[in-house]
This record gives sequence, C-alpha cells and structure tokens, in this order.
Amino acid sequence: MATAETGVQAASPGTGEAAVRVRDLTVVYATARGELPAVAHVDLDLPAGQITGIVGESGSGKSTLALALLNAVQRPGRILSGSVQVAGVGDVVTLGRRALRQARGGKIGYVFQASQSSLNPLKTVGKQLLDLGRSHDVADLRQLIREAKGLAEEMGLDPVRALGSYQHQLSGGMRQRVGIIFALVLNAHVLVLDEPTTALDMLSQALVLGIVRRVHRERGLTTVIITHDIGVVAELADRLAVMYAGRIVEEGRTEEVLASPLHPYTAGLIAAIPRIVGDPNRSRPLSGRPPDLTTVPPRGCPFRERCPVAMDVCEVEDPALVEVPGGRRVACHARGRGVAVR
Amino acid sequence: MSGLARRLASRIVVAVVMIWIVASFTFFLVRAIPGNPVQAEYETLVSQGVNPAQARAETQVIYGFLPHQPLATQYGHYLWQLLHLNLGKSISYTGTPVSHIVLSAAPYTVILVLSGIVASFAIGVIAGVLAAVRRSTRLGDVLSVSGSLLHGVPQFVMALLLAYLFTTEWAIFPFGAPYDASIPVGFSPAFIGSLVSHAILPVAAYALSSYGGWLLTMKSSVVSVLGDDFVLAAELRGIRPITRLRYIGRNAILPLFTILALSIGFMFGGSVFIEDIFDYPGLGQLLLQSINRRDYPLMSGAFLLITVAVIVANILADLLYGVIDPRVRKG
Amino acid sequence: MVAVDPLVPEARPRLPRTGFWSGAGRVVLRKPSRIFGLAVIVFFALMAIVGPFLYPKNLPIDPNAIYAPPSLAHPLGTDFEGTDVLALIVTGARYVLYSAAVAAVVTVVVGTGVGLLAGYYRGIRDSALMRVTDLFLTVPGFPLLIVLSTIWNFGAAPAMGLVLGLTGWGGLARAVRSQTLSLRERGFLEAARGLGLSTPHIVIKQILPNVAPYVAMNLLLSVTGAIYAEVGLFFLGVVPFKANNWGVMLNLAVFSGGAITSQNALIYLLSPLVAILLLTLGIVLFLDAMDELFNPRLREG
Amino acid sequence: MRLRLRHVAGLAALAVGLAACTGSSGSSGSSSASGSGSSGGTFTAINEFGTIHPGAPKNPFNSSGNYYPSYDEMQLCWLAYSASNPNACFPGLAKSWTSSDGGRVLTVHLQPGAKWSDGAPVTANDVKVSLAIAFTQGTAQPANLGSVKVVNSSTVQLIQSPGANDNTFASDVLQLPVVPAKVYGHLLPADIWSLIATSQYGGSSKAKTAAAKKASGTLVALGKKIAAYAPSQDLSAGPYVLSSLNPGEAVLTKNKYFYAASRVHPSQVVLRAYSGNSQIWNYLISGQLDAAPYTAMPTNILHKVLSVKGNKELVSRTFVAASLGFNEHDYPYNLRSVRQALAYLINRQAVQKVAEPVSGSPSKYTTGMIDSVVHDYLSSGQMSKLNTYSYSPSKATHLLEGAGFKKVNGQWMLPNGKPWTITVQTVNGFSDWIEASKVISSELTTFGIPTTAKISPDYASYLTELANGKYAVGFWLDALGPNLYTTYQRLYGTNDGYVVQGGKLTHQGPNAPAAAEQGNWEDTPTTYQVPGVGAVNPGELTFKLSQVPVAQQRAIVAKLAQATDYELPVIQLWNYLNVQFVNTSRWTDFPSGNEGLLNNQPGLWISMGYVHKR
Repeated sequence: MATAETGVQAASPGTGEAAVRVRDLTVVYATARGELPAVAHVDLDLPAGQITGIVGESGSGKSTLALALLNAVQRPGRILSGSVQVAGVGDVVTLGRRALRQARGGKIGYVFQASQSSLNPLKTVGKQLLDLGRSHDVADLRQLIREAKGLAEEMGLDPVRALGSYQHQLSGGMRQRVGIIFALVLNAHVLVLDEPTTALDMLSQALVLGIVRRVHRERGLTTVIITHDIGVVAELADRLAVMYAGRIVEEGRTEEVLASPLHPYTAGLIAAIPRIVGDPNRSRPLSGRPPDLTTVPPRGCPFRERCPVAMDVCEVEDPALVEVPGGRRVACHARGRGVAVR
Repeated sequence: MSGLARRLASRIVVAVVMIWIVASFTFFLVRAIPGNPVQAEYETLVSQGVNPAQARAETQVIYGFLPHQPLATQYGHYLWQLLHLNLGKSISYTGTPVSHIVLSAAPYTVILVLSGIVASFAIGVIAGVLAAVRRSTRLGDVLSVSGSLLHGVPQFVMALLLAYLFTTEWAIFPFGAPYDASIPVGFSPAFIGSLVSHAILPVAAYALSSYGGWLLTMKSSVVSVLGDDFVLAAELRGIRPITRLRYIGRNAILPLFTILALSIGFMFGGSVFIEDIFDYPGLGQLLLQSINRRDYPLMSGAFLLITVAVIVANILADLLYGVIDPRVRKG
Repeated sequence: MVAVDPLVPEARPRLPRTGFWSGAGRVVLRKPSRIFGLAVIVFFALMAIVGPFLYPKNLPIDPNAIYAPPSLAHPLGTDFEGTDVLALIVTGARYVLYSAAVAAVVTVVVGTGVGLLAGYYRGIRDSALMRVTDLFLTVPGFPLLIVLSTIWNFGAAPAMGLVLGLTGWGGLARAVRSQTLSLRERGFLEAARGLGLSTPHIVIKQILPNVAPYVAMNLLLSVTGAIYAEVGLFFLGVVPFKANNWGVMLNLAVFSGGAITSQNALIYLLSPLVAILLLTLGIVLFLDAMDELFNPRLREG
Repeated sequence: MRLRLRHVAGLAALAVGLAACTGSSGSSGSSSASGSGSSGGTFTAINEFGTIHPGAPKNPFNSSGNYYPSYDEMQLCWLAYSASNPNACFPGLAKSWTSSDGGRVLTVHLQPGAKWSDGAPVTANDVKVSLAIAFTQGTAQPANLGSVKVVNSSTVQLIQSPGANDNTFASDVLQLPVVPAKVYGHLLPADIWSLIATSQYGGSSKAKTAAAKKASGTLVALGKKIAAYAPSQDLSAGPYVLSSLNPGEAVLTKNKYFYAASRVHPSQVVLRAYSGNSQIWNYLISGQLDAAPYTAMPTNILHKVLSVKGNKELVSRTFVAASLGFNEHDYPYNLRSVRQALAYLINRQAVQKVAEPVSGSPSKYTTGMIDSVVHDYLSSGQMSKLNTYSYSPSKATHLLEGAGFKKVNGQWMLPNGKPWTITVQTVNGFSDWIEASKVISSELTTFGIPTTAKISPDYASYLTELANGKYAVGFWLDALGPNLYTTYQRLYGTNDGYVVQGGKLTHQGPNAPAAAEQGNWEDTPTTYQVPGVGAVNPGELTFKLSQVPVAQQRAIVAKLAQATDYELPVIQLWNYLNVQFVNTSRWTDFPSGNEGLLNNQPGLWISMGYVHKR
C-alpha cells in the first residue's frame, strides 16, 4: 500500500458495542427465473465509533447490503429475511413506514457516489436542505441552515455559495461534500458512504477521504464505506468485510486482513493491486469474471470457479462464515491451509 | 435573470424574422393564385338571382378593393402597413379591415386552444404520473392503453365522433355559436356558463386528441426520472413522499415543455378541423371560409395571425422552460 | 492512490452485425402484436398494389341502391351513388399509401440530409439550416397546406406526397442533427478525420449508418403523419381529388351523406375511418419491433 | 358541400331586382288571418347569409354587414317571384305605386304609419338618400333609375334615366334597400344628384363623356366609403331591430314602431348562422328551428328531419337548373348529333337521384327555362313538339353512327378513327355537380365513351378557365329567373359572345379578346335552323326579351325554347327545388302554398300577419 500508516483504528480498538447489528440478512431480486438472492444470510456487526469498509467487485451485493441497512432495497428486490438492528432505532426491517423515514437521514446518513447526482437538479442546495428539515419536522429551520453552513465551512466550502447553488454548478468534489452535509446535518450517528470517491480526481479523492475521516472522528460516528477500492479501505477503515456473490467471505481488522488474508479471494484482490513501488507487472489481476445474480451456482462455494485452491468439498458445500482466532471471520473450506497467493 | 432577458431578446429577433418570411410568403402566394375572384363573386351573385348588369356593378365595388400598383410597390406598402398592424381590407367583407376581422375571431381560437392544451396537459400529466408509478397494476395498464389508443386517433376523427355522439345522438351540448346571443355579454354566471357549455365539445376534442401524447410522454419521462439517483437519494434522506413526488413531477415534466411548443403549433393547425366540425367561429373557420370565398387578404391575414400566435406561444413555452429549468437559465 | 481499477468489468462486446435479418425476424415474432402489425402493413400494401386491378376503372353505380345496408353483394354497403364501399376502400388504398410513401421518402431524404449536414458542419451553416428548420417546425403545417392548396392543385398522389414531405421534415432534421452532434461529442468524427477520410465518406459511411435506425423508424412514423394530413385535406375538401381515396370518402360521407347526423351513411363513414385507424395501428405495433431491434437496451427487458 | 347552398339558396331572398311589379296587384298577400292569437315568444330561423361577423358594420351596403332583409332592413316592395305574372309584388315601405308616362315615371306612396325604430317617420327624403346611395353602389344604374323627385313627405317620384325603356324598371328600383337619411345622409356630398346626372351622360361629346367617367369614379369611391361605414346602432323600419349578435346567432327584438306592428306576433327573432349545410341539418334534427331556408340534403337526412316532432317540409320551385354545358369550339361537340346523342345517354332521373335527391327534380326539357315556366309560357301543342331526350342508348347509337362514329371493341371512335374520350369538368366543393359528373362518367363509360370527371380547385379558377375555353364539357347553372331576359342570357349572353354595348347587341367569337370578365366559351352558331320554326337568331331574340313589353315575350320565348331544345347548347339535368322546413310545434300558420312568400324570408311572412303562436 502506498500509505501504510493507518492510525485510525487506534481510536477505539476492539469495541464490543455494535451500533448496527445485521443478522441473517437475505435480500432477493425478482428475475425471470424467480427470486434470486443478492445478499445471502449476512451477519455483520458495525462497531460503534469505527469505520467499517465493505469491499467487493460489482455484483457482489455490497451496494444492496448498504441499501438494506436503511431498508431501502429497490424493486424488484426485497428483504426476504433477517434483521438490521440500529442503535437508537431498532430493527429497520420491521420498522413502520413513518419511523423508517425518520430514521433515514435522521439517524442514518447515506452518501452517494460522486458520479451520481444525488441532488434535485431543479432546486438549490439550500432549498433542498429546507425540504429535508421539513420532512424531519425540524422546528428551527434557520438553525438547520446554520448547521449546514457550519458543516460546509468545515469542509472547505463557501457556505453561502454552496447553499445557493444548483447541482450543475458544483464540481464532483463539491457535490460529494454537499452530500455529506445532507447526511450529517440532522446529526445522524450512522454514516453509510457508497463509493464515496469513485469518479473523483485524485485531489478530490484525498480531500473527501480526509473530510470523512475528520467528521467521523469529531462526531463519533459509526461509518460504513462501500467500495471496490481496497486502497480507500486501507487508508480509512478500522475493520474490513469482503463480499463475494452476496456473502461476506472474510471480515476482520483492516490491517490484519490486508496483512494476512485468509480467503483466497481476499488474497486475489490484494494481489491485483498495482504497486507504486516495485514492478507493476507483479500485480496479477484476478482471473475470470465475478458472478451475477443468475450465474451464482446454486450449490457449493460460489468462488470455486476462480479459486486457486478449490477442493472437492467446494463443489457441494457452501462454506459458512466462521470465527477464527484473532477476532476474524472467514468463509472458506481451505482456511488455515495457507493461502499461498503472495 | 439577465440570461433570461437575453434569451427573450434573441427569440424575439428570430420571431420577427420568421413573421417577415411568412408575411412575404403569403403576400407573393396570394398574387400567384390563379382564377379571378371578381368573376367568382359575379357568378355567385348571378346565381343568387341578381341580374347580370347589377351583379357586374356590384363586383366592381368589390374589385375596387384589389390593388393595382406594381408588385414591388405593393410589397413595400404591404410591409409598411403590416408594421402598423394593418393587414389590408377584406374582399368578402367589403372593405372591412382584415385586422379587425381576424382579431375578433382570434379570441375564440385562443380560448379553445388554450383550454384544450391546459386540460389535456393537466389530465395527461397526472394520468402519466399515475401510469408510471402504478405501471405494474391494472390501473397503470388501463391508463397506458387509453393513452396509446387516443394518441392514434387524428384530431378530426375525434371531433367527428364527439360531434356525432353529443350533438346528434345525445344532443346534450349546444353547438354552432360561441355563446347564447340573448344573454348579455359580461362577467355574469349565465354568460360564462353559456360560453363554457358551448366550448366544451371542441375543447374536449382538442384535449382528447392530445391527451394520449401527454400521457405517454409523461409516463416515459417519469419512469426515466424514477431511475434517477436523486430520487433514491431523496428517499434515503427520508424526504416526505409528497415532496419526493414534487421532485419527480417537476423533473419529469421538463422534457414536456419542449414538446409543448410543437404541440401548440399542432393545436392551432387543428383549429381548422375542430372549428369546422363544431362550427366554432375562430381563426381556423375564418381561414377556411376565406379560402372558399377566395378572399385573399383575409386568408393571408388569418394565416399570418395563426402563425404569429404559434410563434408567440413558442416563445412563452420557451421562457417557461427557462424559468423552470435553472440549467437553461444560466446557460 | 491507485490509478488503475482492476475490478471494473470489461466493456460489453458490440452486437454482431451478422444475421440482422434473422435477428429482425426473431424480434418481430416475439410478440403477437408485432406479427399483427406487420400483417396489417403487408395487407394494405398488397391492397394498394393489387386493389385497383380487381375492379373496373369506373366503379359501377346503382342509383337504386343508395346507401344500401351491408349485404352479401356489398359487404360494407354502398355510397351516395350505390357504389360498393368495399370496392372504394380497396381501390382507394393505392392513392393513400402511394402519396404517404412519397411523403415519407421526401421527409426522410430532406430531414436526414439537412440534419446530417447541420450536425456535421456546425457553425454558421448549422445555424442557417436550423433556422430554416425552425421555420418549418413553427409555421403550423395544416393551415400552411390549406393556403398552399390555393395556388397549387396538388391533388395527384405524387404531388400530394411531395407537399406533405416538403412541409413535414423539420422534426426529423432536428433529431438527426442532435444525433450527429452526439456522435461528434463521442469523438467519432475527429477519429474518422484523423484517419484521413473524406467528408462524403465520413457522412455517408460513418455517420449515416449510425443514425439509420432512427431514420428508419421515422420513415414509418411519417407515413402515419402523411396519411392523417392527406386524409384531413380531402376531408376538408380544400384539395380537389384526382382519384378515389379514403379522405374523399370521409368528406362525402359527412358533408353530403350526413353520416354524422343519421345512421344510414354511418358505415360509409366508418369504413374509411377503420381502414385508416387499422393501418396506423399496424404501423405503431410494428414500430415497437423496430424500436427493440435498433435499441438493444430494450432487448434485455 | 357548403358552396352549393350559398350558390342556390340565396335566390329565396337575396334578390335585389328581378321582374316587374306594377302597383295594381301590389297588395295581394296581406289579408291573412288578422291579429288573432297571442304575441310573444322567440322565432328561430337561419341567417341566409350564412356566417355572422359581429365586427362587420350594421350596414346593408356592406356585403358581410349585419343587416337582415325583411327583419330589420326594408325595401319599398318585395318581389313575388311569379314567372307568369312578373308584376306581382308584396308591398314593403311603399303602400302603393302608380306608373305614368309609359312606365317611365313611378309615383310611390309610402306606408302612412312607417316609422324608424326611434319613432321618427320614414320620409320621402329617406328614399331619395337611399337611392342616391344605390348609385354609389352601382345598383341603381342597372335599374335605369335617372332621378328622384320628392313630391311630399310621403310621396316620391322615381324617373327612368333619359332614353331608357326598361320593362322591369319598377321592380328593380322598388327592391333597393331604404336606409335612414339621418344616419347615411352625411356621407353624401351636397351635389350628389348633379354628380349622378353627370355620370349618366350617354351622348357623343368627348368632354361630357370624360366628365361622366370622372363622376362615375367619384361615385365608386363614395360607394367604398359608404360600404365600410359603421353606424353606431341599428335603425330599422322593419318589424324587428337588431339587439345583440355573436358569430353564431343574431337576436332581433320586435320594433314597436313598425307600421304593421300589430300583425307581428313573435316578440323576438333569433337568426342562426351556419357555415355548412350539415349545421342546418343538425339544427333541424334537434328541432330548434322554426324555419329553415333551402338546404341541400340527402334522403336519409330528409327522413330524419321530418321524423322530428313538428317539422314540416314546404316545397316551392326555384328558378335555377343545373346543366351540362358544351364548348362548341371543341370537336366533336360542335356536332348537334353528338350533343343530342349525349342527351339520350345521360339518364337524368339517375343523375338527379344521386346528385340532388331531395331538392331537385330531373329536367324534362332542355329549353333554357325550368320545366314549370315552360308550362306557363308554351302551349301544349308547342310542348308536344319538344324532344324530351328520354334515356335511349339505341337512339344515341343511331345518331352517332349517322355522324360517322364507330364502335370498335366496345369503344366509340371518332370519325377520324381516333378513340373518343370525354372529360367532364366540375368544381371542388360543389358536391352535387361532382356526384352528377360521376354518374354521367359511369353511364358514358358503360356505353363505350371513356369519361372521367375532373375537378377544378375552386369556382374562381373554374370560371376563368371556362371563359378561356379550357373545358369542352362542364357544369353550368342556367334557367335563372323568373326574369326571362336573365334566363336566356345564361345561354345566349356574354358567355356565348353576345355583349350589350351602348344599348346595342354585338357578338364576339371565341377567339376575340374576351369581354371584360367573360369569354365566349359556348360558341354556338349565331343562327339556328330549327325544324318547324325556321331560322332563329338566339342572341338577338334574347336581347329583345329585355326590350319588348311583357305581353310580347311569349312568342319570343316559344322560339327560343324550341331552338334550345333542338340544338342543345347545354343539357339541362335537374331543376333545383326550394325545399324549406318549418316547425309547427311552437308557431303555426305558415304561408304554405304561397310561392311568392316562400321565396321571401320569414320576416316578410311575419310582417304580413303569418306565424301565430300555437
């Protein structure tokens, strides 16, 4: 990794208290071949005050999982089973419509990826903030605007200009910061960032990640970053969960997972990262393509086709996510047999 | 707003050039028309029982309203008079100024076209939103099918059907006049009621024949906006459903404004059919009458006014678009 | 930070151009409505080609069977002079389709040409062409046609098609221009020019095929537009007719037969109406297939 | 479609000057059921001008003006439309009139109680001003009016122009509209009558001719000004006065100052505008009209109209026939046998049944007059000599073969061996003509002469091209009457090269420069040789009809009828019938059977005491 110093995790090492507790979550999408799972039996704890990174290729179900945290899976998908307990909110899966809406934005902030336009193009940022305030029954809208301006200033934006602008007048980096204002202005304590830096130029990426790190620390947030970019996770996250075909295949403290991946997929991802120092030819892309909903094998380990250490049992049995010593979890029949990927 | 003003100014310049071209076109067209209107008027008078000598004398009075100068002089005079909103004098109305005739017919067409557009736009847009949001339900299907069916029916067919059903089969609505002449004109309930009841059928013909188009366009626009990220973003921010619907509606309606401009032209064009079929005394009927009577000054006046109405409506639609879409406003 | 992203899936391969016709066949056959649409179009096209040969040049009249109700001899009844309405529909199809086809071809040729050139050249030539296009789009088409009818007796089918085409190409030109511009934005033209290709080559060989699907769909759409317009003109009776056609039938049914006012001539009114609606329905249904054929995105749905 | 109505309907009321009406028989129809029945209520009829334009001036001299003859616009008398007795006339503002000086002077006595709707009396000066205006409109000159003399406030003398000897002088001048002097008088210069006198100069002095021309120009300019003049309100001497109007209808209320107000029962008249026949059909079927004028319609509509409660049909004749005309400059239509053969080939019953099923009757004779006038003027012996050209292909074959035509492979060949085809020209919008042309085409094609109907885009270009000799066979309206000079002028007038110039008849061939507006497109021979009659010069005979006393017309008409029937410059297809409708569920006592009144508008019926509340 280019930046090895990840001092963040020192802030709250090994906290037992989880702000979000996902249990046996299954999300299915209706297709021509019936309902197929995009997220299958996921168990995941997001420790309070920590940054958790969820990494995976497109189609791995990570974005679906992120939406499921807000019970916002879009049709034709739906949450089939499981629960998502959010501290101070309850199980969002069973929450009533109104309470759910209050939780979204109010308790859980969500930041879209920068390439997406998360703002109504026809309204200024300020007016949309007022809409947000009204939707959440904020009594003092002026105070809300003041807070938003404060946040803007904190993130290096000209507050008056930012709030008076339309989306098309904002650059990608500015949009992302405005997105964070929306997520935090109501004092949400859980922050979900979906690909927060994709499509940003390098400077903006660094800026946005810096801001995320700062607000996280200052506001004592519980943060989830969904990304396909291991570099982002390495720089920011305390914990790391790797997703493949709707399953969490490995989870643990970031530096531990990166240093010694237990799942061959994790190892493959890491090996695929080109290094700045050293021979670029040493980076080995993963062979094969990730499965989508319809190509996930119904039986056995979904990774076996691309797995360098696949065994016979992988053909028939989907490995469960089991805890291994050191507070890590992995779902692989070959665990402990030394994944010689490096 | 200076962007808007600049936009308006450039549109007006373009509009003036267009009006000049259309005016010149009708000017030269009228002078290229074969056949002698005086002769036709004479024959008509004679077949109505006027004796030939008298008919000839009468047509001479009418003939007096036809110009005799060289073409270039006439053209210059015509343009100069046009600047003063003088469109010349009618033949079939013996010397009554054309501008007077067309301007008194214009309100009826404008009433019909505007009410038709407003009604079809409002109903079509609401139905389009419903059809999009409920697109997997029976209601959505019914709405979409109704849109496709009506969209395929030409204006004059719609007008014929309505005329057959509601003036003959079930003679529910009055027809043949813009209002009951025995009611004094004014802002009285009786007068307005009479005006409305006489306009219902033609307005319905306009509205029904364009409703399908609005519905289908709005539906596909809403569907595409529903897929936009900001809609999901608003949901994830816990924005109230009614506010979200406003967001969707306003964004989805935008592309319709570009079509609105074209549609206005189409509606004004359709006035020829609708006013003919319902005997409504607007510009369309005037245009047809002037052509049947070969009253060329009146014909060019009516055509010019229809064109100007469309151009003005286009500018208004364009400005409206500018007001609604901030991206255009600044750009 | 990392510059290259190993996880972005590779771009979708372009659809192979081979087997276009078999692909087209499959697309059409997928929905019964499309088969129906195609069948209707073929049916009317055949009617237009063969129809007039099935009947004598002057259709027989029968003053003793005016507005006769439908019977075996006259499946759709008779008209004001006792002529078989079915025969009128069949023989009238040629005029309607012939002029509509001419109109569509003129629309497409002029509209595509203007749109391509405007989009290709941009600048002053673009502005000039687009102002002309705006003029044609703004001036309300139907009144213009009526006014034109006073100096130009365009009752013959090719002339009618020409007039409708020449007044109706604005929308297509504008659309083709924006398509061309978007090709330009994608660096398409610069690349072609970089290869040293000549302007005609770029326009005809490179741009045209890319806008062709859109143009093809518009060809069908302008057929329906032209049918409405010509039938409307004849219905109003401002254009003297050269040959029997559906619009004339509508005019005679309404204004001389009183079809709106009494039921006797109703079937005489309904027959051409249904023929018009059926033909346009067929075209609309078939357009759906073309839409899918040329817009691969829809194919996944 | 719509043009057709405008075309023929107007003769019911629009006529400004036909036939004569001398004073003696003046007060004919006014005796009808006197003042019984209550008054009040609305009478709904059709505005026979068609459309109403609220912006047009309330001025009878404007062709689209808002004035309604017999309702709020009055004239001195109303023509009774009698062919056999052209003297019949219903009194209007004139109670009676006498002629003296061999018909050159007409002394008119106004209705004693005649008043304008503001209560002021109608005076002789009003008449004088109105007639002066008629000179500016070009309507007084053809009536041969010379000057007007006010005898006293209710008596006025009308004097023929010097040198004129017009047998229809009285009717022509008495039918000119009378308007109030206080409204229109200020539009005329003080020297108007000397201007009129100057303009009438017909001598040979160059200076005076130039002065006359200048004066005429001044009159025409005045006429334009007057036609466009918009009085602020309607001042009526008729039974009604305009109260309000919109493009759909005009509302007129009863004029309490009308001289016969006690006979007028409906307190309000609504005149509906129309732009096409189908609109009148709709009004009739919805039972809204108390009276509807001549309206062309198909049989199915007629049945539907008559099935409505109270609707009744009133049929009277019109003086119009539809004919197929020939340009005898074009071969082979210069051959009498060809024209006769075609007459045998066209089944006029079938043509009428298709083209004008309700308001037409097939013409029995082609005499240049409608059939009923033939009965009035010809003896039964003379009529028996007329050929009715009953449908007979064999006679046609015989005639054609006699002229050297041959039928080869089912198609007729001209004597020169070339195939014979015919194009019948009609006018766009004249659906009866178009339908007739289709029937004729079908009949002739079946016979072996391939015939097609061709349609001109509009009446103006049809007439222009017709006059320029572009058409060999085309439609024509003839038998216009009841004035017999007008009737025969349709055949042997300007369109046959006969032009009256300076009181003399001249003839121009088709190749001569066309007369001001009409060319010679008929090109009939100037002399006919008619079996049993001898040599006939139709142009001269026609001109004579305008000159000789009425009593002498009969002999001329007999000759012209025989000649026309034999030579067939046109083939008369059908006579139009004046089919009107009334509704008897609100009002009764309509003048059914009174042809003279039926040819006038309901306003006259009402002011003559007809139309009572049910």
